[in-house]
Amino acid sequence: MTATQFVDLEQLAGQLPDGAFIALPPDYSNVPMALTHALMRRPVRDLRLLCVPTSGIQADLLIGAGCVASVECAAISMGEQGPAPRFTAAVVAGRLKLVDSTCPAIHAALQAAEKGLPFMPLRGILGSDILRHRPDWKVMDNPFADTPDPIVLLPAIRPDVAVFHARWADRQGNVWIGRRRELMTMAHAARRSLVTVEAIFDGDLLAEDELAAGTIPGIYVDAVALAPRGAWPMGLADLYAPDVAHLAAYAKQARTDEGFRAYLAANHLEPSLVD
Amino acid sequence: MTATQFVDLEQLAGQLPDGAFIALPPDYSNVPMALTHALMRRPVRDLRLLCVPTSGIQADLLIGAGCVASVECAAISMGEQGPAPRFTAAVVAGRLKLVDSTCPAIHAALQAAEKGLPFMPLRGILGSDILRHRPDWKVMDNPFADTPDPIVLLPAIRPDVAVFHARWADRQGNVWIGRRRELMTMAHAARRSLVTVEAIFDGDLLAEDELAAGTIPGIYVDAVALAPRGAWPMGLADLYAPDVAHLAAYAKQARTDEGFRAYLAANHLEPSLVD
Amino acid sequence: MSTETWRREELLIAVLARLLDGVEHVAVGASSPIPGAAALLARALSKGATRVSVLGSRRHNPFTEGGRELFDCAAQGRIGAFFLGGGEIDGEANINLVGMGDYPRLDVRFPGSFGSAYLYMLVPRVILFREEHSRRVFVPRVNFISAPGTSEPGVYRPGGPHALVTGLAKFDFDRARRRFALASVHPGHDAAEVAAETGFDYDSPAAVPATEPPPPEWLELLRGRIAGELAETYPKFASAVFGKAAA
Amino acid sequence: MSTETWRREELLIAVLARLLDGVEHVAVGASSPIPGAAALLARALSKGATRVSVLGSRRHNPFTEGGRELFDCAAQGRIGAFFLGGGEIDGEANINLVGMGDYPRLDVRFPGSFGSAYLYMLVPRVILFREEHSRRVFVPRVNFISAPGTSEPGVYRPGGPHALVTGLAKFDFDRARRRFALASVHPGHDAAEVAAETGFDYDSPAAVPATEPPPPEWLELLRGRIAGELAETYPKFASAVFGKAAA
Repeated sequence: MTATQFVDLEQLAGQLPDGAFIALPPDYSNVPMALTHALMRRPVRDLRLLCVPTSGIQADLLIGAGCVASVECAAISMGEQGPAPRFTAAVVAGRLKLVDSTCPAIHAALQAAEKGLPFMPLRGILGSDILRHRPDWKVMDNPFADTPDPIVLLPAIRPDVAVFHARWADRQGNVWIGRRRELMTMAHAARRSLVTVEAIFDGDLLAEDELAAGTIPGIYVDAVALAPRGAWPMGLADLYAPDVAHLAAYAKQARTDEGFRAYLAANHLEPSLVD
Repeated sequence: MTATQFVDLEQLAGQLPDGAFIALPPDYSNVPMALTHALMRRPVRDLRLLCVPTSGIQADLLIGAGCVASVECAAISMGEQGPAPRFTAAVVAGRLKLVDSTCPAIHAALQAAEKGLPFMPLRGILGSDILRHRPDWKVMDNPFADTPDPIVLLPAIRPDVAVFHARWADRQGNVWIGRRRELMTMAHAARRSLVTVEAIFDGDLLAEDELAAGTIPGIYVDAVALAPRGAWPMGLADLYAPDVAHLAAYAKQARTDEGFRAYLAANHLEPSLVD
Repeated sequence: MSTETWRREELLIAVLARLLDGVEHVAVGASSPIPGAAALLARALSKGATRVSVLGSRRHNPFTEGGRELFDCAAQGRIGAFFLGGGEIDGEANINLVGMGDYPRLDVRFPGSFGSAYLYMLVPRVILFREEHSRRVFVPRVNFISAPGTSEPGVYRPGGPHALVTGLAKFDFDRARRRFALASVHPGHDAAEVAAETGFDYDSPAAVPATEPPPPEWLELLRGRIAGELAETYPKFASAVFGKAAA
Repeated sequence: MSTETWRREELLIAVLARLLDGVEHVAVGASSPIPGAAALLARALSKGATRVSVLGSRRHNPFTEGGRELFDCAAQGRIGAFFLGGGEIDGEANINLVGMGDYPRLDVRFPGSFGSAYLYMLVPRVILFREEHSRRVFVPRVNFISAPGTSEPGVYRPGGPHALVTGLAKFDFDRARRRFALASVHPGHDAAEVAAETGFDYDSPAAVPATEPPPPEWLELLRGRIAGELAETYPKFASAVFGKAAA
């Protein structure tokens, strides 16, 4: 709740403790790739990932680089480029503690945290093996129904940190995310939010409704770092498209451990020797 | 879900059936006063009002004009102008079926409807006489706690119709509301939404993130009517301020039934003889 | 390519588009180019009465409340149809998007369940689509139920499976009997081939009709307007099938 | 007006501002000009360490998630202090914003409970503020509990009443003992007058100190910068007390 800090990318990566429970945005929503790269170079360790509700190359890189202790997600995939290779390999090798969920359950559990609630009900899911393997989820009868009406209750998920990229932050720490509201929920639900931005906005993002409508207030933003093209090779909303050729090459190359190591080296993503 | 209709103000008022359960925005949020005036002239009857979560002159006028069967609200007040005179008089005279609530309960119950849930839990409220007089609310022990932890469960509120004013609609029925997100929740939760706008936006409000971030998609908007300065005497966001002198005069004049009748006559708000 | 001949993808798009007839709002997931094209075709044929939301698209995705809006919208009853696939699908229409093996120790891992466990139960007309038609996919019993095909009485379930479309055939699903019935076999294939490649039991009429090919005017629409609309979200697919680059 | 003398409103603003010392984020409801001014003064004195959200303000309200955000924000633990009033307040700090009489048949109707039933229980430091100090307001037992002053053990309640400020005096509240204690009496009044006008029992020290008046530098801030900030949200109040029109 203290004033938003403005730091550089490495300092921002340094604010994320090893072992943190960290919320990641989905591939269509402001993926903080430059920050991810900085975390890999650091390297961060034992992250517990929450994909909101899915992830792609961001989670795959962190898993492949050995930065991840566990993952909760509805899916990890590279979309049209195919499976996420390091995720798939880690699961099959039994190297990754994985908690399978489903998209609306992750959204709803974050909304529970946003509202300071211990739990949130959710329709659907009954009869799914996801539920069978989630001892932390409960089923109860809807107390407002006259006949038995089972409904799932999800405990709130409160991440330690939400990370995402955005087009602008202003000097008060307000961050403009446009229509990507899942980032708003993440920032509300998480204890802290670390954000990279394309540029500093010279003015007050909350001053007029046009921009305020898509702005996360600074009260939820702990630290901001500049990272131009900070979503690359993912895209950023109206600003730039995903680098499909790069993503396709990664999806292919990272199928083997050697290929993945070569990708890290070629992209300067190996742990730095100086820290 | 069929395409949004574009109609005139009287036709829009005509689409609201007598007896409808209707959600009204709070005084700080795009109050559809021109539509309210049209409803009074019609006149509409037996409305069941849901204030989201409070109301001012809009509810007071409808109550005074005899258009209202019941009200659920967290408060009805004219703010700095003092009590809402016709509301206060109707309650003391025992003429109004009133269901007292509290702001976050109305927001949460609408979110339950938005999510298609039968209920939503909410913290607080325990020990309040509001709860004691709400047989429709339940208290249960949080099933995720190890020790007894009572929590209130609110049944979803699904209004028949949400009504509000906005700056723009485009020709696809998308409606721009800026940062007034309670209108978004109302539109999602209600079966239908009837909207007045200052102007038609010549373009696609969803095309770019700047405006899309504050836009309710046309899938939730059933009908739109033009009503320039349609929030008067309330204000509209960045566009125009409330007419404080008018509101103060109303708050004073409407303390008596005669004063209220005179206000209706002076403002052409009496039921029309032709329909 | 003349409108007398059609590609396999165009046939599948036409089959799926027919299943959307009368739906007011259809949503399509990311990475689903054939369903996406079918939805856009259905919209064009409906003269705009059908609304289409393509997730992951900037131009055809109307949502402004973040990732949860699709799910909330479905629960509100505002989404009439949705497509789901599956790494495995069984004869009771259970689908598996998680993997093969003894969960959690899997031999093969799929991406994950996405929103299937929810949307399959809430969207009235869920169309199962999987191009690969093999005993590897269509199994007697899925290894992991991401989303169940049917539910016990008393379970809130306004939605569920409506049909299954594959590279070989189209099946209808009977929710009460919990069984698929072969509805048509695509041109160039026959019922015996379908039986040989399907690992679960299903009903089959004595004479199985051939799947109706796409009429010339549909092909014209597909290759023109729809291909252009599709290129924004599925550039790889649009360029491979229709030779269109994103606008 | 010199800074040697001060208006009654300025004294009250100063008393409330002192109660906000060290709070990181204070939220103020609409129609609360004196608490609003106190929050803005506390922010100015904190050199920006205190954040202020004034509901109903366009310039000082940071919320972008609609009416519910205040309540969600409080539940997240991000609001340190809030002000509440009451048509009636009793000795256990129960507040009544609904009316007088036998609910639902009321003789006097107040506007309603607003968010009190929630915020009183979730915001750590709730400051009760009511200018009118009379036995009509400060009653042995409220007619209707909009929000309870205290809760049973086991009830989730990170928040609650911290102090009560009136036109005559300041009280502290002891949550364990469920009782107010008179902390100071405003200049020009005395403890006997407070006792005569208060309908509930409270603790009182043998010698009751006088409320500290606002220091000259606070008055300067109030009459300059704060009055200007206030005029946007409370034009009537700002012009009556400070003679400022909205910018």
